Amino acid sequence: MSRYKRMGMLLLILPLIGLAPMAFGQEAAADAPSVADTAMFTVNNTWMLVATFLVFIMHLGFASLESGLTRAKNTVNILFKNTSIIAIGLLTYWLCGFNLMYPGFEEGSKGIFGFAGFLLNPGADYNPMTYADGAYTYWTDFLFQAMFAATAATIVSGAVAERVKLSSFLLFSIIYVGVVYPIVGSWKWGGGWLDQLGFYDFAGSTLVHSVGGWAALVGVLMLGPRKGKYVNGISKPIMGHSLPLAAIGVFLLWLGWFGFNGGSVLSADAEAVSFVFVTTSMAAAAGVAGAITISWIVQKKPDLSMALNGCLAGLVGITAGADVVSVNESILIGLIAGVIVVAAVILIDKARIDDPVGAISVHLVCGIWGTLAAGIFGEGKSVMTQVIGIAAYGITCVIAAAVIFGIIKAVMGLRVSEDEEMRGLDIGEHGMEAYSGFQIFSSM
Amino acid sequence: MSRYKRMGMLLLILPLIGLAPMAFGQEAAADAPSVADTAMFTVNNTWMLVATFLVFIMHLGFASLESGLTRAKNTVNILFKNTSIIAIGLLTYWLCGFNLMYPGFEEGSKGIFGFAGFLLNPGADYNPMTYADGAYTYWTDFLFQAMFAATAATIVSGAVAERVKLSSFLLFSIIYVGVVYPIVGSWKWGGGWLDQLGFYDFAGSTLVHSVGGWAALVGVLMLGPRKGKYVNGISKPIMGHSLPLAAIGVFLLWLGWFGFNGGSVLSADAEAVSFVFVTTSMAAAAGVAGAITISWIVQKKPDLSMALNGCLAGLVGITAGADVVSVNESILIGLIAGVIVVAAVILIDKARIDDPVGAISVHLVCGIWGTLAAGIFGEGKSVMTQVIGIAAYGITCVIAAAVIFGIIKAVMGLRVSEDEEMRGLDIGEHGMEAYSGFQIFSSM
Amino acid sequence: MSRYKRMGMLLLILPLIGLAPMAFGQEAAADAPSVADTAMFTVNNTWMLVATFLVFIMHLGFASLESGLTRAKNTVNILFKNTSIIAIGLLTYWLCGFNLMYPGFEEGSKGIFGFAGFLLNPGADYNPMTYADGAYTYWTDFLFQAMFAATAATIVSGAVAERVKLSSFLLFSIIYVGVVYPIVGSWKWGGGWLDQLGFYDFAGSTLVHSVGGWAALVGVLMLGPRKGKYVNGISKPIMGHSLPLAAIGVFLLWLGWFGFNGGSVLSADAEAVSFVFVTTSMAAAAGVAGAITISWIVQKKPDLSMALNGCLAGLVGITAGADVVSVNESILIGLIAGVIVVAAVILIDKARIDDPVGAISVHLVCGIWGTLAAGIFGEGKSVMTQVIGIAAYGITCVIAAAVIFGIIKAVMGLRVSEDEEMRGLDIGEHGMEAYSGFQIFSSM
Amino acid sequence: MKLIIAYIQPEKLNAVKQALYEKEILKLSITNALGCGQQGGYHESYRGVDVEVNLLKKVRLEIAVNEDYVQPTIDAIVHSARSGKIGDGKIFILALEECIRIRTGEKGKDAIG
Amino acid sequence: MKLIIAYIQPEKLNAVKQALYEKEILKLSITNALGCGQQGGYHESYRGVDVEVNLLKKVRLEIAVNEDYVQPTIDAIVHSARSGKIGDGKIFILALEECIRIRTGEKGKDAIG
Amino acid sequence: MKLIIAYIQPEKLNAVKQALYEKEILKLSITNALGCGQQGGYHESYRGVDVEVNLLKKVRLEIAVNEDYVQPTIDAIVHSARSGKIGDGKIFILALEECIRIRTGEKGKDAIG
Ligand SMILES: Nc1ncnc2c1ncn2[C@@H]1O[C@H](COP(=O)(O)OP(=O)(O)O)[C@@H](O)[C@H]1O
Ligand SMILES: Nc1ncnc2c1ncn2[C@@H]1O[C@H](COP(=O)(O)OP(=O)(O)O)[C@@H](O)[C@H]1O
Ligand SMILES: Nc1ncnc2c1ncn2[C@@H]1O[C@H](COP(=O)(O)OP(=O)(O)O)[C@@H](O)[C@H]1O
Repeated sequence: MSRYKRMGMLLLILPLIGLAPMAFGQEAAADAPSVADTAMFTVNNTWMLVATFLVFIMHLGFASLESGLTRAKNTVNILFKNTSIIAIGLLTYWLCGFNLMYPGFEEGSKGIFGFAGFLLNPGADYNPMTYADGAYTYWTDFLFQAMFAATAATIVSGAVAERVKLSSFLLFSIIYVGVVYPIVGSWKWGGGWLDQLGFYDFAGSTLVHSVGGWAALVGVLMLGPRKGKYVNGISKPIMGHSLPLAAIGVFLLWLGWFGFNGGSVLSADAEAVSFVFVTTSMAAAAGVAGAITISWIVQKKPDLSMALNGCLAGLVGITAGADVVSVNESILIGLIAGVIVVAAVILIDKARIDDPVGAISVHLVCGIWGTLAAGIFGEGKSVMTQVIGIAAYGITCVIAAAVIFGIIKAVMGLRVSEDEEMRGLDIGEHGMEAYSGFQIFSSM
Repeated sequence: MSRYKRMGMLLLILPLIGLAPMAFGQEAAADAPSVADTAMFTVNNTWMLVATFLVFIMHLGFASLESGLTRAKNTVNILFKNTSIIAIGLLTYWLCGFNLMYPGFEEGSKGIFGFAGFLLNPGADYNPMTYADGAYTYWTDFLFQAMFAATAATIVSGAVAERVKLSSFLLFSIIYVGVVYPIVGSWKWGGGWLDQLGFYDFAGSTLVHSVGGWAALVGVLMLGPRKGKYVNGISKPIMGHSLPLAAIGVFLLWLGWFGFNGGSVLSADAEAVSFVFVTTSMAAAAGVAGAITISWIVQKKPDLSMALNGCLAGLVGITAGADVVSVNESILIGLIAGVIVVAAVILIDKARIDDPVGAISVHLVCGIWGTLAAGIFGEGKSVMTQVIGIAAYGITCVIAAAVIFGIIKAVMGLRVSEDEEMRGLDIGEHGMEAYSGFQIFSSM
Repeated sequence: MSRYKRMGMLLLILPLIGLAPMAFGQEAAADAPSVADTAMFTVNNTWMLVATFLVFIMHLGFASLESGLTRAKNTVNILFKNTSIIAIGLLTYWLCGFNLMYPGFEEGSKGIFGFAGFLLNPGADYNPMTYADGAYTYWTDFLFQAMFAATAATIVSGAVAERVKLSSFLLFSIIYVGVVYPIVGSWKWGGGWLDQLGFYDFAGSTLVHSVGGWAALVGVLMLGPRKGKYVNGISKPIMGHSLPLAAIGVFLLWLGWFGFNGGSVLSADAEAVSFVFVTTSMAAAAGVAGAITISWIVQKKPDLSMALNGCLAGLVGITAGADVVSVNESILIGLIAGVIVVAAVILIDKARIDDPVGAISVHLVCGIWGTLAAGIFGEGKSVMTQVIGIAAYGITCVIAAAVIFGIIKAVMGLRVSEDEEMRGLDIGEHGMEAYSGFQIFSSM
Repeated sequence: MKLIIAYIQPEKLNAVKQALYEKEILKLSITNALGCGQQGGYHESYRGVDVEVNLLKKVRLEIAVNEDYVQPTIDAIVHSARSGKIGDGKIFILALEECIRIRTGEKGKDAIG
Repeated sequence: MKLIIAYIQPEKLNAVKQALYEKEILKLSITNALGCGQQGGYHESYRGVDVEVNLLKKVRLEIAVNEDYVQPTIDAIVHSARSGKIGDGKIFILALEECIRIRTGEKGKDAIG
Repeated sequence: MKLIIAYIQPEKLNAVKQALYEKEILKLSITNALGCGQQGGYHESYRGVDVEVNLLKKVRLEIAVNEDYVQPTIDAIVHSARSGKIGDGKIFILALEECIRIRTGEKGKDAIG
């Protein structure tokens, strides 16, 4: 199901599972909407608003997870980035992002780039109840999508943490979220060429998570590892300073995912939303189980950070196909994602790629897995098309991120000074401590 | 839009934006409500319940924010106050608050004071579907409003933190929330004189935030600054002990605001609620942007505590007019609020008014700004009337708070002993530590 | 109201309070559901999904509360357990739990044990809109119930914290949640013998909280107290390491309870759900008030940990009868629960039963009180039948837990070594610290 | 050269720093400590159980000084840290054999200040 | 007068305090420390990477005593802190030149107790 | 026997440990400290107010050594902890009268290592 739904000229493709929820699309244009139609419209919209605030709370989840998995001396910096990102996401999406992502490609358009103009504008003939065939208003549409946009930048934030220069990161985020994310997003959800090709990505394993993950990978490679991470060729773990904060983050992300996936049904359709709730939760549970099992075997000890990553891996993995796989398949997808993420964290570290929070493993690797899984298990989906989509996003995002990061690096630098890194970005960048009064061994 | 809606005798004024959501007010009284009517009623009520639990979670937001921005040695005390306040808010609102705030002023009443009796009583002829013209039940009405009530006291809590005597504060809260808040609230939302005058306050920039803010100001002035805050005329910053806790608080408050403002539509009307979601979020984002920009310029370093306050400033600022300003105006309102709050924090500190969490700057100053902004940008609103409303609330709340605090001060004292303050209220008032085992420099 | 609702052959008993919300049960079977019917169905299901994610977030609440009230050196272990439990709960419920709990007892069955087969299967003639008489889909049903299941194990987790062996605990949880909980649950909510007898437990004071509480009691007795808890016959308090975490936990649990109780209405029925919201909140508020008052009198100082327990006590207490008692009665129930929990914590400690988080006092003792209270205050309920139910659950759960714990103890041991306990389970079981870098007096 | 160790009440730290500063003793090191002394401790209570807390929070100062600074240092500390109540703390003086400034390698009296 | 510094296992703190108490040594100061010694450390693992933790948590005691209390103090500590396993800790004894009670200004032997 | 106390920059801890290790000084104890010295501190700002932070984080090492290890220890520390910038820290050397290994009761030189 694509997400193109603007301009009133496109039909909302009804959920594939379960019965068609509403048969009143035709009458909706009638003069006075009936109470029943209004009720149906209102419940659809209410659910989408609930989904919106659930996706919003994922930003707190990311903020908590990222700060929990990094050192106390960089906590203010991470919280600052996450607070900024949600503001950046909303403001750029309002400025241009929404209209870049849903340009309303004309019939016959190649579906690569379109722009419906700056700022919000529901249009002169805007009618809430026909806007998205009675599923939600223009405003809901904007805000739900805007909450998604900021997510991509947040993923980068965790991977480049503890060494990236604040101003450089913020600038990158503005451009990536404001321009790159919506343009590549339009290829599928905006009804562009990948959508026309039959590429499938229900809620964004690729469009959100991999898009963020690719940029994270590029950022990490251009920045290099944190000082003290690889000494004489040996990888030294740099422990997160608060696992309760990390756990709070993961639970909040799972909570938010009910809106992320459940809201991607784009209506309150009972059968579809509830089914997506089940596949999403079962994949998360299986991701936990998979990661615990494999990490217990490999590392001999049950590793909490792996269990938490396993949960996220399951969630990212199910995101592309949450509505087209069976419950049993969702468990399998989650289980595999949980195993993959453990392997990825270990291998990526072996490859001297320093990703403090495992963002690349979780969002990029499992995002790819999830997109493939939708092709493998989803009825009528093609693995080949999925691969094309994955590659298209990969190539574009890597190039885009490399160019943006490259220019920023050349012009203003990407990384804080070694001194600042040692002392912590909180004091270096912000002149402020996260835990004033607490005695903390900052040598670590 | 006023909020008077009880007694079945007042009409729910339909949201001003978008199409009228339901045209079945007339039939609602019919014997057997139709399925469509019931569905419409149920979705309205369900949304209001969701809004209710969102407002509830703001209390966790306040608890987190306030404890994060104060010292570790006073954390138990702050958590205790916040846990008590929600209990006090609900119990006093049940006892008398609800019936003081919505007394159902009779036609021709001056609309200054009314009381519909103690305890809850939906009335003999109570019919859920006609109670608020099919928007929600009596119970939803009570609980949604009760969750608001406790907010006012919480605002005071942060401002007087780290030195106020627990029992004195609790007593103040009981009286202020149980009596003052609902009586002044009735002037507008209860359909009283300010409502009749055309004063506009959509969700409580004045009725909730300023009412809390004025009491906070009075409390701070009567208590004096914390020991060590102003030494030889120089202001010494007293740093908050956990910025992650503060950030969690702000994100949860934003989350809660979806219910605070979104619920103030008083129905699930799709166009109105979603529009309010957008203005609320955009103002918050703009508040963050405004505060970051200005504080980066003035303080040279990007200040997280200012970014967080900017977010809340935007939210408080948009609260009065979230439904009557345009999206672009909401961004402007938020941006200005973000700038104002930075200036206010700095100036209030310069004036030797010691407000540990910035409650006065956020809730009072931006509450006033928001109320004015609704007059400036809201169609058909009058700035003059807004000023009258602001003044009326200011004068009444300052007098009421001064009298209550004054009597409490005379009878039982307001402030803990110097010794207790130095050692921390956690040990002094509660004989308990918040972070047992952690080594913390309590000299700070 | 019982919860048996599967197989399409049982009628959803309509909420007892307020008007009957839908009169379309008959037409639902018709070929094409009307828009109104679909709207009603969708809003019901949407509310149940919201309730589902609210119950989900209770698991974060438990994780926070339990880690906050125990020592820093065991935090990773507690978080690991809580992350595992939600996965275990969902996976076992999918494997067999759901079909054990709702086997669809046939007419004339004794209603003691039934099993509808492994895995999920909505059945060939599954029709979402008739499945539960238009209240929710099969998937919603499963997930809402599955979220409940994990709760029982979480309750045990807190009580046995700081000394139980991880693998033993996980094994216990799998069996208890996967087999015991659903079988005894079927006696009432599955329409079994206790339901037929007229036993009443609206949302699980007994079926969830006591079932968890009994196992907690057995676990604690079989494990013995933590080292250093009782020295020379004197009880030494072992303080929790983070009261902010504990407070976050309690607020999140209250939030989740809106779904726990509100969702147990099993439809979005406006009057019933909003009424349950009010009784639930008022009982929580009264629980806080009761616990604060009594603990202030007895302990001379206002004790935050007691205030938090009082809140939970009120919530557990109202759970059995939230829909059948009046608002005033709900306050009385909460108030008494708040007093009971303080007494229980003190007495259980006097009895040398070491329950680090007070799980037995909150969930078992107040669970019993709540079940009795539903009999005392609920119209048409019998205290005698309630006592029978309480006893039946008590005997069965104690035996089951004793057998499972006993076999595990014999085969693989229940408790970590003394050395591991002293050093902390985080290092012993996981080789990881929760607060890396922080200087913490681990001697405590 | 002497090494002066002082235990003081945490809330006196700023005053002591100020007093030392006035006597031009600008270098010192500080650690957190728990102290057990004449001061009785206080009672906490946690979940209904009474706790006797007899390890009280103190701040430990370590100050290396040349001989002629010993008395001024003691005076400054005693003066600024005294409240007259039990728990005010103690000063211990040890002989310091050598002092080396890491940055320059300087030794002895020159390295102290 | 001597200044006794002892590093012990954190879990022995209560036992040591108790043993000192019985010998009427009621005053002491405690800090947290990390120790590196014969005790090998242990292995943590974090996100798949093995960590050798060789800085173990210890508690550091500082006790100023008069000469006749030195032996009882040592005995009490050795007795109560010993488990026989590597890592039990060390006791160091330094000469203490002077001791001053901040509250009263008392000096020397009288100020110690 | 000597007791060597060194204050170093926290970020140098690993290098110092490594350097000591190479000279076979394997035992040491570490505490967190705040230091006030020539290093000026830095400015934080919090909610619009400027804060002069002049207590900087340092790590305090305590190393008991036999006479022949004193110089190697000092060399190792000076060498590895030096950055040439103000704030590098200090080393203090005290006479150590006695050393006791709690586990075995051994005393003196044998107990140190
Ligand atoms: N003999 C001692 N050895 C080590 N520390 C001591 C000694 N005497 C006092 N202290 C430290 O000084 C602090 C204050 O001592 P206390 O006896 O309470 O005060 P006062 O000397 O004013 O009576 C103690 O908490 C402890 O940290
Ligand atoms: N020479 C030393 N200098 C400083 N501290 C030491 C020294 N030797 C031991 N310690 C402290 O004593 C602790 C225990 O020492 P260790 O050698 O592990 O035990 P044991 O003496 O029982 O073999 C160490 O962790 C360290 O804190
Ligand atoms: N006289 C002293 N007494 C106690 N500690 C000192 C003394 N001098 C220096 N220190 C410690 O050494 C640290 C570094 O000292 P500083 O003077 O800043 O460096 P440098 O010696 O390189 O100029 C200080 O922060 C403090 O902890």
